Amino acid sequence: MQRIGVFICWCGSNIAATVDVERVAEIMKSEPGVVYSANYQYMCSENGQQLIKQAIKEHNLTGIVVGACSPRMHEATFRKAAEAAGLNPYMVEIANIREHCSWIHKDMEEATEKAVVLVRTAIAKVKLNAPLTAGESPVVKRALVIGGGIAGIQAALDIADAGFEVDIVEKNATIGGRMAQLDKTFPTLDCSACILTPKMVDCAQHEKIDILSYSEIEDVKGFVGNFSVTIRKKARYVDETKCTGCKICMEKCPSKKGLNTFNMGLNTRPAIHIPFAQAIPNVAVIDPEQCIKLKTGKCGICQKFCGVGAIDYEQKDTFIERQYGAIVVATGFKPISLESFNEYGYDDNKDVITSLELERLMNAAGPTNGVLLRPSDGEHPKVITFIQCVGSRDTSGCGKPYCSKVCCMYTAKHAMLIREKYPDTEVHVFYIDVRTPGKNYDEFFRRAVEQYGVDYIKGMVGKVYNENGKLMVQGSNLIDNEQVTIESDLVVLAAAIEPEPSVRKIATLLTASIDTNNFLTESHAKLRPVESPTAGVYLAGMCQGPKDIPETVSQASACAAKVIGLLVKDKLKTNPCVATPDEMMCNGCSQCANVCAYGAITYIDKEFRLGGGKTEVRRVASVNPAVCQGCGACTVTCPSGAMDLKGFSSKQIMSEVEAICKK
Amino acid sequence: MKDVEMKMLERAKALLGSGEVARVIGWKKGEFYFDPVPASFESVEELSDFVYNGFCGANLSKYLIQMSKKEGKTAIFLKPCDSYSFNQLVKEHRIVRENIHVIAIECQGKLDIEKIKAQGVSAVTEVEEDGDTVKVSSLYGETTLNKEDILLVKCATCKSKTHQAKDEEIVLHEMPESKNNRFDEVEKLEAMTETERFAFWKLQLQKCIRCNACRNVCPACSCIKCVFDNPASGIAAKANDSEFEEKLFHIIRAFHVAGRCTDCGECSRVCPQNIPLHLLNRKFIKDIDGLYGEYQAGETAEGKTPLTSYTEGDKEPNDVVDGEAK
Amino acid sequence: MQEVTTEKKEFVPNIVAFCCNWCSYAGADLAGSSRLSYPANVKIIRVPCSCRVNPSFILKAYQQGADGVILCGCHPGDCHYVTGNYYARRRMSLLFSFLNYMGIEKERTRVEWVSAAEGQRFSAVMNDFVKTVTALGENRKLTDLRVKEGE
Amino acid sequence: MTKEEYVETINRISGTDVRKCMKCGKCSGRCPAFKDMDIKPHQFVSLLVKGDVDALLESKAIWHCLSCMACVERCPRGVAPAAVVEAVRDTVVRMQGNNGVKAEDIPPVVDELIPQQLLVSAYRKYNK
Repeated sequence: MQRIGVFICWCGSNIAATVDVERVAEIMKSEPGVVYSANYQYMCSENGQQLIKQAIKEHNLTGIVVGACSPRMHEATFRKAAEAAGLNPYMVEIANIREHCSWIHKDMEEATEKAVVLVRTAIAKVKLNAPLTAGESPVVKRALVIGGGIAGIQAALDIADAGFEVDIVEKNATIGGRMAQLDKTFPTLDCSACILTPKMVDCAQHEKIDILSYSEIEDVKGFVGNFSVTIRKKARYVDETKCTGCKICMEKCPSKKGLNTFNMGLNTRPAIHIPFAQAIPNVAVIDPEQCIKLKTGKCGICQKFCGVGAIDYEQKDTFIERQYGAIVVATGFKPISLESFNEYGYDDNKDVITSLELERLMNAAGPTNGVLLRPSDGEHPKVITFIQCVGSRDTSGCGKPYCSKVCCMYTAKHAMLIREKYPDTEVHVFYIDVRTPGKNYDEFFRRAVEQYGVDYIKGMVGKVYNENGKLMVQGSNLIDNEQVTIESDLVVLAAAIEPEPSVRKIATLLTASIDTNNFLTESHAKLRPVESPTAGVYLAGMCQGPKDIPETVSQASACAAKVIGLLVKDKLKTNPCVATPDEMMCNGCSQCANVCAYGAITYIDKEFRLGGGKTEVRRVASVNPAVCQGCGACTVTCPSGAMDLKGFSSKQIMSEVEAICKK
Repeated sequence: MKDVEMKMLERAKALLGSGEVARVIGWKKGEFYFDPVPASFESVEELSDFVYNGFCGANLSKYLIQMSKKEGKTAIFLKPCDSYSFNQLVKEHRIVRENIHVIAIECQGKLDIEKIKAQGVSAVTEVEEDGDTVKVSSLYGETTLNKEDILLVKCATCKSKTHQAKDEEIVLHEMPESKNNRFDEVEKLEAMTETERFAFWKLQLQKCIRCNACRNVCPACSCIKCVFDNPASGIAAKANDSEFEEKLFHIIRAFHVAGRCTDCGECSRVCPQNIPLHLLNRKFIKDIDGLYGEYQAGETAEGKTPLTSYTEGDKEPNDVVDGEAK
Repeated sequence: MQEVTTEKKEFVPNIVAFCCNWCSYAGADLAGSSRLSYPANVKIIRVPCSCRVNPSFILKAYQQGADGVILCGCHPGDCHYVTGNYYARRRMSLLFSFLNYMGIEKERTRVEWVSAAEGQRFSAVMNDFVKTVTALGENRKLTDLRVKEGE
Repeated sequence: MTKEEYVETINRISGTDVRKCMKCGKCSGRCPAFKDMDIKPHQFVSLLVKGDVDALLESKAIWHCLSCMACVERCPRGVAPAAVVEAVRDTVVRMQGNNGVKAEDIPPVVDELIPQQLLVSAYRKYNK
């Protein structure tokens, strides 16, 4: 027989002003099973908790009901108090008489009556509660970072520095990501490569970091603390352990007409290549689409010249399976395709370029060695027009509804750098709004205007067209209420950014949720911004939303802190409110596994005694309590009712229903 | 039909005689010509009672849940509609497929003895089917009846004459294609007013004596322990002690088999109170077809059911009426 | 003989609301902290996810005298458990249509998606549902009348 | 009609939600009749948001708009400035007591590619 204690909280006047708390406590004294009932001003206070603890001990309570605020607020508090008094924390139920009662009702009689029903409902439930113990699952002391851009690099370094093994899986042949393509960084104008490449080298040299470049995630199984991940190492046709990065192969390769993707296709590269000078690993890769040997079987020149015998045309994709305790997703972004924006003439005019292409054109290691020459004829452009918000803040369906966040600042940076380097150049910027929240950001933008004389035009461009070899940029100047046409030599489009498309597959594998724009969703927009709702999965950088480098680095370090916090634990406590099948009733029909989003249910053959010395082997469901998240989808799918959920059992819910309906 | 029966018997003898199978599941003679009963034959001798005639309506597939666990292979005769239930049971891992030898047999639609009696013919001793008519012999002479008038409900609204699972086949005559009319009665009910529908079901379900025949015969209702027998479910009950209980039992039963019911029609066939139980299940089937795309349980032995799958654009419950979003 | 006075009481429906812990229960909390009122005859049962709600719970509520049952969960696509509400949506669609087929008022049972941020909506939904059920009157078609009339 | 009723009417006829405008000016950036318009395409939208009916109804621009739909095509927010222009034009024509287009003026077959609004507004303009 249960001995229930009831504790009614006043919450100052929050509850007591509308609910007659003393009367509620008094009524509860005569409820069957209730042996103690009290009320107090603040149950959550030190004294209130003391009252509960004392009552548990003095009255030998087997379960308690606290009539107070939402369980989302103080359930944990009261569970801890119960535990401290020697009562199983899961023998506590909360009747929400504040948010669901006193705060929304005005009439005292009505509110008190409802509070009585709510407390009775909680009593009905707690009577059927069973003591639960959180399970434990071991933690694999190794982290996986998906994506080797600045976010992935920072997260990996921080985790590794704390002493844990980290693998970086990067789909490209080198780590470095988008940041490696940038020229300078705002607002300090540091050279991007100068601050990034040392970190890349740190990764390569860190004894705890293993870089798996040119690799992709193939499959993910398991759960927080114990993920099992299959990684596809794509064939690069070069033995990573032998290649010294001497580049002789690049020199000798006869197939030199491949588009240099690192330079945004602005120049060409050989079929066998190292993406850029500071690549990590500094190992060549063969583009099989471009390699004559791989396509026709004839050639093999690179193999002949390779002094260390690193070239292997027979190389195949290989698969590695590794265990991880935590996963950081840092898959980054790409600029959107501009095919829906033919008004800007991007496809028709070589001299209409994107900002990322401009980064390469201005980079000393880029196709023009850092001299700003326009792509069509290699001339110095004299008039350059920037267009912001190309595809950002666009709800027409052509672009993205969100603000890409970084464009205002990098456009100011570009304009400033051009005016600095080529003072005779005229620079115009069409903008809708200039958004510069951030330390020293607005000052930076104002410098572009005030110090460097960049012409900011409030208005949007309607059309870019070619007339007599000039790019005519027609747009509105809203401040002067006029339509302007600027004869330009080069037009730079601040194309919206979007999450790297491969994130969709990764999100599916991780059962991590994704929003309508393909950004990964965080667990709580404000309070858990780096955690995915899937336990053990963390989000860093642009894959979670538009952000600049300092924000990305902060988020990556925050991820690392979360990961370290997880990996230092030897075991994880698991939520005890999980599904469990009654094996005696389970048909083994597999319906429950079909609806389990976590793959927590497997089937085992189990022997049952039938009586009379006979046995029978039956297929029955088995729930992994470390994986089960306790949603209950399986319980309703189960036709025999063999599957039930601890803490929210069918009987408990049914008795709550009865208590509410009883008049 | 005689030739089909002969051929079936011949195969059963061969399979048992050679030891290829340990048992054959079929029908054996009952007390009368018109009440053959499902049976398991374990030797050639036992086959002397074997029968297959116009009254072999019973769906044998459910017996395999127990039989497939026994030592040795089990052969079973399955009519086209029974083969759907068979697949569904395989899908739900209730039958070990490798232990079964499926003999797909011809079916020209099975007869309802009650309907024959209603036509004024009793003490039936034999029937001979001939296309659209049936020659019925009884102790009192011979009568020719219109076949359509005396078919079982499930056969009058047959969904398919295609076997969905088979290891061999005994089909000697062409089987007429189904008429695609199984939702007609459901549609009639849907067209009624709410009050009329309520009255209809009240009248029907009032007849329920909670004998559990529908549950016991149903291949989808094959739980080791039914929720209605399990006190932990909160809805256990042995008898209909109120009007609510009558409804509860049939709503829950229909819901539990939704997406899994192959519409074999056994529930209505065995109901001693002649409650049109199949109209409950067919409602779910019709709604599923309308809302989530055509789905026939038991067409294959793998894949998810409509209730264990979803699409992001599914209709909202509040808008759904009769398989469409209104 | 004692004089019998029949007092006509205004009908106040008894309503059970199943709310998922992550969105709708939090939405109800927000309605509370925003002091957005709805009738006191709505009482909430917390479930982990809308997919935990078995049709038998709903039927049980009706048996025990509820006049309306509402199930609230995260918006489709936002389920804390990724897919739970998608399954709930199918189950409830079929159940509602089936109850209608049995001649039982469809409007007594409802599904609404309410996010944790939609306190306003939670209160509006509950007010509207109470209005609908009040208009329908007492549930007599799917209930154990002995329970309803106090044994 | 009161001012509010005019605003409501113009909004309704236009069928577009002018509050979605983020004031980027792309409509005016592309307008081929920009120079001839006393009120520019983006101003049609902002004046309607503001409820300045007098300015709208007095504008000469409604007779200069070519109904080329470039502004509608380009708007990143799905607002249709040309529809506002047409709505104002229609309101003005109605105030004058005739709808400007007679059924017999419309040829039985018209080029399918011509936007319907262009056709109707042309009749409205040139029928006077």
